[in-house]
Parts: sequence; structure tokens; C-alpha cells
Amino acid sequence: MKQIYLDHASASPVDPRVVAFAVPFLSEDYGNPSTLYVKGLDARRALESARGKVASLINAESPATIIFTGSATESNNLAIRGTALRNRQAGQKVVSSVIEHISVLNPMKELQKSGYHYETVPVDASGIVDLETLADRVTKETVVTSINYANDEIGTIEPIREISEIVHERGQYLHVNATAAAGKISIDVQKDGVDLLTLSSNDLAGPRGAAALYIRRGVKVQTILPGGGQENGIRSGTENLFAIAGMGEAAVIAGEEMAAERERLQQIASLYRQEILTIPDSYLTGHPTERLPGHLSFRFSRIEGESILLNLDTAYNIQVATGSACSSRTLEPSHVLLAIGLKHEEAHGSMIMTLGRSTLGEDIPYVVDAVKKTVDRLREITAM
Amino acid sequence: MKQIYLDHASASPVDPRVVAFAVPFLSEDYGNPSTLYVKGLDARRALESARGKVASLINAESPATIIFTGSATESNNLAIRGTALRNRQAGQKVVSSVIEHISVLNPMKELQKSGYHYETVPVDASGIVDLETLADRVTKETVVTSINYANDEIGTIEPIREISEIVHERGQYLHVNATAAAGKISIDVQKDGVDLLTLSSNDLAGPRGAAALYIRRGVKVQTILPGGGQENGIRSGTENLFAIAGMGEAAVIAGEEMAAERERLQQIASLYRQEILTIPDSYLTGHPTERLPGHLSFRFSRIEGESILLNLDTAYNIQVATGSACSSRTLEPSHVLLAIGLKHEEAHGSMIMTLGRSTLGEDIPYVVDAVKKTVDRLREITAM
Amino acid sequence: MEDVPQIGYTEKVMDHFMHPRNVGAVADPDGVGQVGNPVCGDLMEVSIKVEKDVITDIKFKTFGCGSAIATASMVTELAKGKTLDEAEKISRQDVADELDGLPPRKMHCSNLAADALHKAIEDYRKKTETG
Amino acid sequence: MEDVPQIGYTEKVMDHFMHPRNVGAVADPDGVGQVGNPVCGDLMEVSIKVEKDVITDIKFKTFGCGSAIATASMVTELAKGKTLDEAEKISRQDVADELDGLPPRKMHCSNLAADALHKAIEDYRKKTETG
Ligand SMILES: Cc1ncc(COP(=O)(O)O)c(C=O)c1O
Ligand SMILES: Cc1ncc(COP(=O)(O)O)c(C=O)c1O
Ligand code: FES
Ligand code: FES
Repeated sequence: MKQIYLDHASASPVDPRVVAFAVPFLSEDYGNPSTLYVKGLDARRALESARGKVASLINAESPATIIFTGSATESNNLAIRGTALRNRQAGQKVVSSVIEHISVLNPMKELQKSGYHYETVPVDASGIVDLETLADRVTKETVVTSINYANDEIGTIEPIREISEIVHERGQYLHVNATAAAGKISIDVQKDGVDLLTLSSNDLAGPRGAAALYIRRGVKVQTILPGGGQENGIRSGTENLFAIAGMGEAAVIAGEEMAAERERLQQIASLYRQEILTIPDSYLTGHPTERLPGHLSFRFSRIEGESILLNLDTAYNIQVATGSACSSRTLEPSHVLLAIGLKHEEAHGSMIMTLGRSTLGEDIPYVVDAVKKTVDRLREITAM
Repeated sequence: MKQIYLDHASASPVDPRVVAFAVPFLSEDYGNPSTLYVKGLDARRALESARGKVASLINAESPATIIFTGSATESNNLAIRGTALRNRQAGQKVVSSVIEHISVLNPMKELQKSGYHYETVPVDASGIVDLETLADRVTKETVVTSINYANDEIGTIEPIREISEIVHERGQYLHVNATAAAGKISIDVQKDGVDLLTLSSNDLAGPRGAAALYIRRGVKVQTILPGGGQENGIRSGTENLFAIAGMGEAAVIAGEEMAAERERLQQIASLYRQEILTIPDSYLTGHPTERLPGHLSFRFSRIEGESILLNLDTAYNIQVATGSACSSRTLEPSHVLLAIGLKHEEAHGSMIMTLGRSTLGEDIPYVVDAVKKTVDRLREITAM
Repeated sequence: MEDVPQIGYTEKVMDHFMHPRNVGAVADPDGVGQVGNPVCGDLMEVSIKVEKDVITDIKFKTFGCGSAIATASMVTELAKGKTLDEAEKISRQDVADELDGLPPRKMHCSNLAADALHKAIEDYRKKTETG
Repeated sequence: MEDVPQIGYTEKVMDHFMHPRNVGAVADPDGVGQVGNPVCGDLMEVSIKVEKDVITDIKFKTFGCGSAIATASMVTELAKGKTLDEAEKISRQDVADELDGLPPRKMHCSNLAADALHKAIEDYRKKTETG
């Protein structure tokens, strides 16, 4: 059975062009960028070239604003804890929306444990951050405010420029987790008014093991990984050139193909949406229009998401995600689905489809049929 | 000109067998191990299999004692800061030798800044930790004592079992940075009496982007990277399966080939040593016998290491390392060379050769000749 | 070395999930048990038909995960044809064992199915006592 | 976008490092300057021969890095044939520029070479004044 993978937000296959570009860094061009012989200098050039490529994708003012880390989780930790700790004399308050990724929420809670004041900002039913509350919560003691560029579970894109204005009128630095958005919609850190921005390699169809943190010039950030002093002292550890070079190349490809790919995925997504919403008691979650191009999130009443996921996988070889409590590590429903006002049992029926480069329009009828049959079968079993 | 790479401690080429094993995890078996469909479960199986392989290499009591991180730097930070912070009610003292890697020293200094009492233990002229001073410094308030299994700059292997006894008689946990030693000499965390042990993928000829921290059952460690709760809550972030699976395979190969490879490298190293020490005013640094099998560290009077390195690279395509001040980020001589009692100008003439799987005995005459000519040439220029 | 957690569902679980036995509600039931899962918020309903203290028919419905569906299916198979006393002894562990194990995180679902069965029996007993 | 730091040595530096000009000590020198590098502990020695206020011969020795060797070599080239007044004006920056730049971390080495030259001139001047 042909595999139809619709869970790109969880993990993306690395683009074969990126693999071809990056593999030589494993066994041939394996020099350590800190060494002084030619092989090391070549490695450093490759590193700096990747930095420039990532900087270009988000229109950063200089490659030097890009710090490579090992993962989006680490970039978020660095942005939040590194910035808050470095600037603690300027204030000990931090703010985020309630729908941030757990790799934002948990560093915030860490700061809270160590005495910081942490406040959250609610979102409306479509997942848009409540700007009035934001304006209330952000004060001049608020060192870091963290808002996602787009949400990975419901696809909603936040009004970052308005948010930036509010944050900068009242507080200090705006961190934006753009993990789900980078490479999918165009990001301009300068126009958007962002101080710190997280993006990850794998979400650009690059290899895992690399992510970046954009740090606007002048923003002081303290390392959270002390050691050899690589990455300008902000992130120690011998650079993972395979992953970093791959991320650079993935950024180039994403930049070049974004406009066309966005169009293509939007079309496929809109067909999916139309068809799937013909199922009785099915709903789109997240914003109807302000959403990531290849992002689809639904809920179906009276059935449970893990069952949907397993049935689609087992019977149809289709991979999707869910925000159901049953499928989570903690057996709690997605905090994002609850935050947009869903009841526990409504969140239970969540199904998330995230499209990617390999997604084909021709598979739509097969997938739609599979979803319909899956919902039907589970509704026959349901106790609701 | 054929390349003769003798700087494996800085960066190792990934073994082609490891590349072949790991590459499918990029674009085919790219599932996220936290997902529930078959592709995700297969990824989790690969992850757990890698965990078992790494556990075997160091004879850990269970795969569950292995936590994957992104780098040796991160493992060291986790071992030191994560353990100290989690156990702060048990004591706020930490100890290390003076010749630890900077990714051990700097986390120690971080703890010191936050109020911990940090003491160091000297080494003798061969780099062996002074056990009497160790016994003096480690007290029951000493939560973490960190000692390297072997030193990456001078190759000296520490008497870990004796150190373990001293630490456990007096203090609490022993962390051992085995980055330079793992895969080269056999390590048995149970017999050695180690509580926490760092090892890295690349030093096993696996890809960068993975490292491990062995945490003996019962030792409580706090995360330093809060987020999604992967790796049993101790290290968040979607698992870098390419690197982790590669590390697992690299551990298997290292385990299987260690005995033979050790023998082979010891022979080559001993020939190198014999020949190079015929150069006037040349000295071995580190321990004469208790040293890593493929590790050679020398110093030559009156000349400087960066020049040696550059000359060998440019004129002979041979890559080596140096602990000279001129080649370091900070323009300070290697703290390790100073710690074994070298004067600043003696440390200046350091040359480190670390052999690896691709090192061939047949290259010895060429390399020795190149080193001799290099030393001669630089001595003609020297102002000493 | 041990300690390797079970990864994913066993073949038996997947078989019962994909082809659940005894789905639905028995007509004119003699006992019905409904329980909610306090852990993850699911719902399970088991209905039984009883003749001479023997469970002659049993069906389930569930608003739950793969494990909930499979354990319920297994419980109905185990209970069918058993006397009430025997069926009452079917434990959470029995259900998990019959399915060749459940992932640790999913053990609580097997409670759900066994609890619903026990409640259905209780319901039957209450009705017959009072009736 | 700018801000890309220089990576490694330029071709000119490597040429001077591999083929340093004017290595050694001039016989019977008219001035000698020796400086230690306060930053990394290296040593640099420049010796000059002076005729009618013109540097007719100049040689260097250094116990230093690639950059120290190359900058010293360049300094001797720049100074040879120059009057003392001209040679005194050779600055650290001149040396670096003539070599098409140095990595930021290595700029201090160019100080070393220029300083040694200036000291040699000073030494000559002192000797001739007092002599
Ligand atoms: C929006 C968002 N941010 C951050 C992360 C963390 O990424 P990683 O797990 O690769 O560190 C994820 C991961 O899925 C994500 O979706
Ligand atoms: C002994 C030792 N420990 C730790 C490290 C840190 O490793 P990484 O830079 O890969 O994090 C190194 C790196 O060279 C090392 O040699
Ligand atoms: S019913 Fe929710 S986890 Fe099984
Ligand atoms: S002489 Fe030491 S860095 Fe140049």
C-alpha cells in the first residue's frame, strides 16, 4: 500500500537535494571549523555560508545575528532563559500566549520557579492572540514576550507586526517561535520587528540536529550551554556541520520554492478541507483564513483521535496527528485545543494533517474516502 | 598530495558503515519516535535499539540508563549542572581535576557563580590526578566530582576505579567524561564505579549531533533543556534519529573492533613516538604508558605549535593539533599543558597527533620526515 | 540488560482494534455498565444478557483510544459464556495479558473495560435483587 | 548583509609564512629590537643595518605563530631601502593591509613585527646619539 504521509509537523523527510549537499560533510569534509588547517578553514567557510543562507531566508540584517543550536527546543530555551537571565536587572517578568509550544512553555515555567513572574495571554476561538490582554500583561519589566509565528497544531498565523508594536511600546524583547512557519510563509525579522526568532532545520526539510536562533544585533543573550565558546560564546559544542550545512541548503531551497509551493499546498489543502467538512459533525479548528498553507486541523464529534490515527495508518497507510488526550504523553488533551475553547471531549476528536513537499493532489480522493470510512467505523463503536 | 589526517580528537570522519546504516533515517525512516503510527513505532524501536547498543559498549546495567543528548558538551553540562541542581539539598560543593575539558570546567564555573563551592584537584607531571588532594577536597557535601576517563590533549588515562573509591567513600556522585576514551579502551561503568558518564558519537566515528549520558539507576538528574519531555523528561527535543542510530551502530563497530584496533594503533603510535623523539629537544607530554592507544602528544623547544600545524598542512597535507596559545580562541596556552607543569614557552611548542581508523602504518616514514623538516625549518626562524 | 518498554500495541491488540468483537448494545439488556475514564476522559459502555447466571450475550461501545476498543473487545470475548461469578473475576491484568500486554501508558484503559463489565454485572444483580 | 569575519590567512600571509623573506640576524647589526608579545607570549627580534639613515639590510627571527612569521617577513620587506623616518611610520595596520588582512584574533601579531622594527630603529638611534 502506498504511503501517504501527512504529518510533516512532527517530522519531515529530508529533501534528497539537501541530503546530497550535506552527506559529504560526514566522511569527507569532516573538519572541525575551529581548526586552522585548510580542512578546518573549509569547514568554517561552510559553516559561515550556512549562516548566511539562513539569515537570508528571514531577511536578517547580518549573518552574525544567526546562532546555530541543536534543536528548536534548544533555540527556544536559549531565547527565553538565555535572554531573561542575561537581562534580569532590566526586569523579571516574562509573558507568552497560552498556545505556545511546550518547548516555550516549559522554559517559561522554569523561570517562574526561579522567581520570575510569568503571565500568559489567551487566544480567541480561532487561535489569534488577544492583543488587548497582551497590552495589559506586557510591562516595562517584561524582558521576554514569546509568541509563535504560527501554531503547529491549528495552523493559525499570528499578527506578529501588531504584536511587535505592542511589545515594544510596553516591554522589552519579542521572541517568536517560527518553527512551524519558517520556509512556509515569508518571514522578515526586520519588517516584522522581531528581536529573537527560532527556526528549525527539519521543518525546512533539512536534517535534524540543527536549528537557529536569530538574535537581533544589540540584544544580549547568555549562554545556556557553557563550554568551548563556539557560536560566539553563545552555544558551545563542536559544530554539527552535516546538519548545519544541510539546514543552510534547505533554507535556500525553501526560499526559492516558497511562493510556488505555498500556492500548491494551499490548493490541495482547500480541496481537502472542502471534502472533509462534508462529513457530518466535522469542524475545522484554528483560523479559517489566517493559517499556514499546508496545514489542516479538524475535529469530529463523538470519536477519538488516536483511533482515527491508528485506523488511517493500519487500514490505509496514511499518517496524521491528533491532539487527543489518549495519544499524549501526559494523557491530557492538547493545551492548544483547550485554549481555543474546545471541551475535553471535543478535543478528543482532533485530527491534524500537515502537508509537505511530497504531498500530491492526486491522493486527495483516496485520503478523503479513507477519512470518511474511518469516521464512520469509529462512530459505529462509540459510546457517545 | 595524499591527505594524512592525524587530528581525530578534533573531528573524526564518520565510518562509511555507519553512514550506510544511518542515511535511511533521513528521507525514508524519518518518523518521529513519539508518534503512534507504524512509522513512528519503527523510529522508536530504532531509538531504543541504539540505546541498547550504547549501553552495551560501556556495560551499563540497562539501556534505560542511557540518555541521548546533542553533544558531549551538552552531556557534560547535564551531568554537572543537572545533577548538582537536582541534588542541591544534599550539598553545594563540586570538584573536578584541573585538566578537564572546557565543557566540564565552564559548567563548574557556572555553578560557582550561582553560589556553589568549586574546588579543583591538580595532576602530576604525567597528567594523573593527585589522589591525595582529591581525597582532601571531596567531602560529603560534594555532589558531583568530575574527572576525565582519559585526557584528549595528553592522552593520559586516569585511575578511575581508585578515583571512584575515593569519591564514594567521601562524597556523592562521580561523573566521568569519557569522550576521548570511549570506543578506544574498554569501559565498564559498573566495575569502574561510575555514576554518570559522557560519551560522544563522533569520537566513535559516528555522526555529530548525538552523544550520551549514562546515568546510573537511582541518580537523580534535573533537565537542563525543558520542553516536550523526551528522553524520560531529562532531555527534550525531537530525537535526532539519524545521529542517534548512527551512534548506536558506531558503538557496535567500536565494541567489536576495539581489541584489534587498539593493538594496531598502539603499534603505529609507538613507532611514531620512537622516531619523533629522535628530534633534538623533543619530549612526549602526558603519561609514558597509561595513555590512549592512538594518542601522541609532543613538544618541541623553541618553536610554536600553530606554525608546526600550518607547515605540516601546507607543505605535506598532514593535519595535527596543538595546545599553543597562538592557536587558541583565547590566546592562552592549553590549561592542560600548564597543569602538567609546562612553562608557557614550553607549551608553545605542542603538537598533538590523534590516530584513527584510517591511519596507516605505511605513512609513518613520510610523516616523520615531514615533522623533522618542519621542526628544522621553524628552528631556523626562531628567536629563542 | 532489561528495561525495554513495550513499543506500540501488540498484534493481538491491533487485531481487536481493527476487528472488534461484539460491538454495539445487546437488545433488551439485563445489565448495563457505563464508566468514564478518569485519566483521559473516555467513555465505555458494556451491556449484557444473562441466562441462568451465565452471560449469553455481551456487547460494548466506547469513545476511546485504540487500547480502549481492543480491551473492550477482549473483555466481551472473555466474559461471553462465563457465569457471573467467573466474569466478575476477570481483572484488568487478565485483559492486558490476553492481549499480550499493553504499553505502560495504556494500562489504565484495560481498567475501563473490566470496570464497565463489573458495573454491568452489578447492575444486573441490583435489578434481579430488587425485581 | 556584511559582518563575515575573515576565515584563515590570506594567500599573501601563507606565502610569507611558507617563504619568509629576510630570516635571520644581520651580521654586525646597527640596531636590534626585541619584543615579547604580551598577548600570547611570543618573541620577535628584528635587526637592521643602516647606512646614511637608510635601512640597507634587515632580518628577523620569531618564536611565534604563522601570522608572526608572515608579518615579520612583510615588515622587513617594507622597511628595506626606506629611510629611518619612513620606516618608523610603518604601522601595524600597514603590515596587515599589505598582507591583504589578518584574522581579527591575529591582529596583535602585526603589532609584534612593527614594534620590533621600531625598537630596532630606537636602538640604532640611541647608539648613534650616545656613540
Ligand atoms: C512549533 C514548534 N516549536 C518547537 C518545536 C520543538 O522542536 P524540536 O522537538 O525539534 O526541538 C516543535 C516540534 O515539533 C514545534 O512544532
Ligand atoms: C574530552 C572532550 N570532552 C568533551 C568535548 C566536547 O565535545 P563537543 O564539542 O562535541 O560537544 C570534547 C571535544 O573535543 C573533548 O575532546
Ligand atoms: S481511552 Fe484514553 S488512553 Fe485509552
Ligand atoms: S604570535 Fe602568538 S598569536 Fe601570533
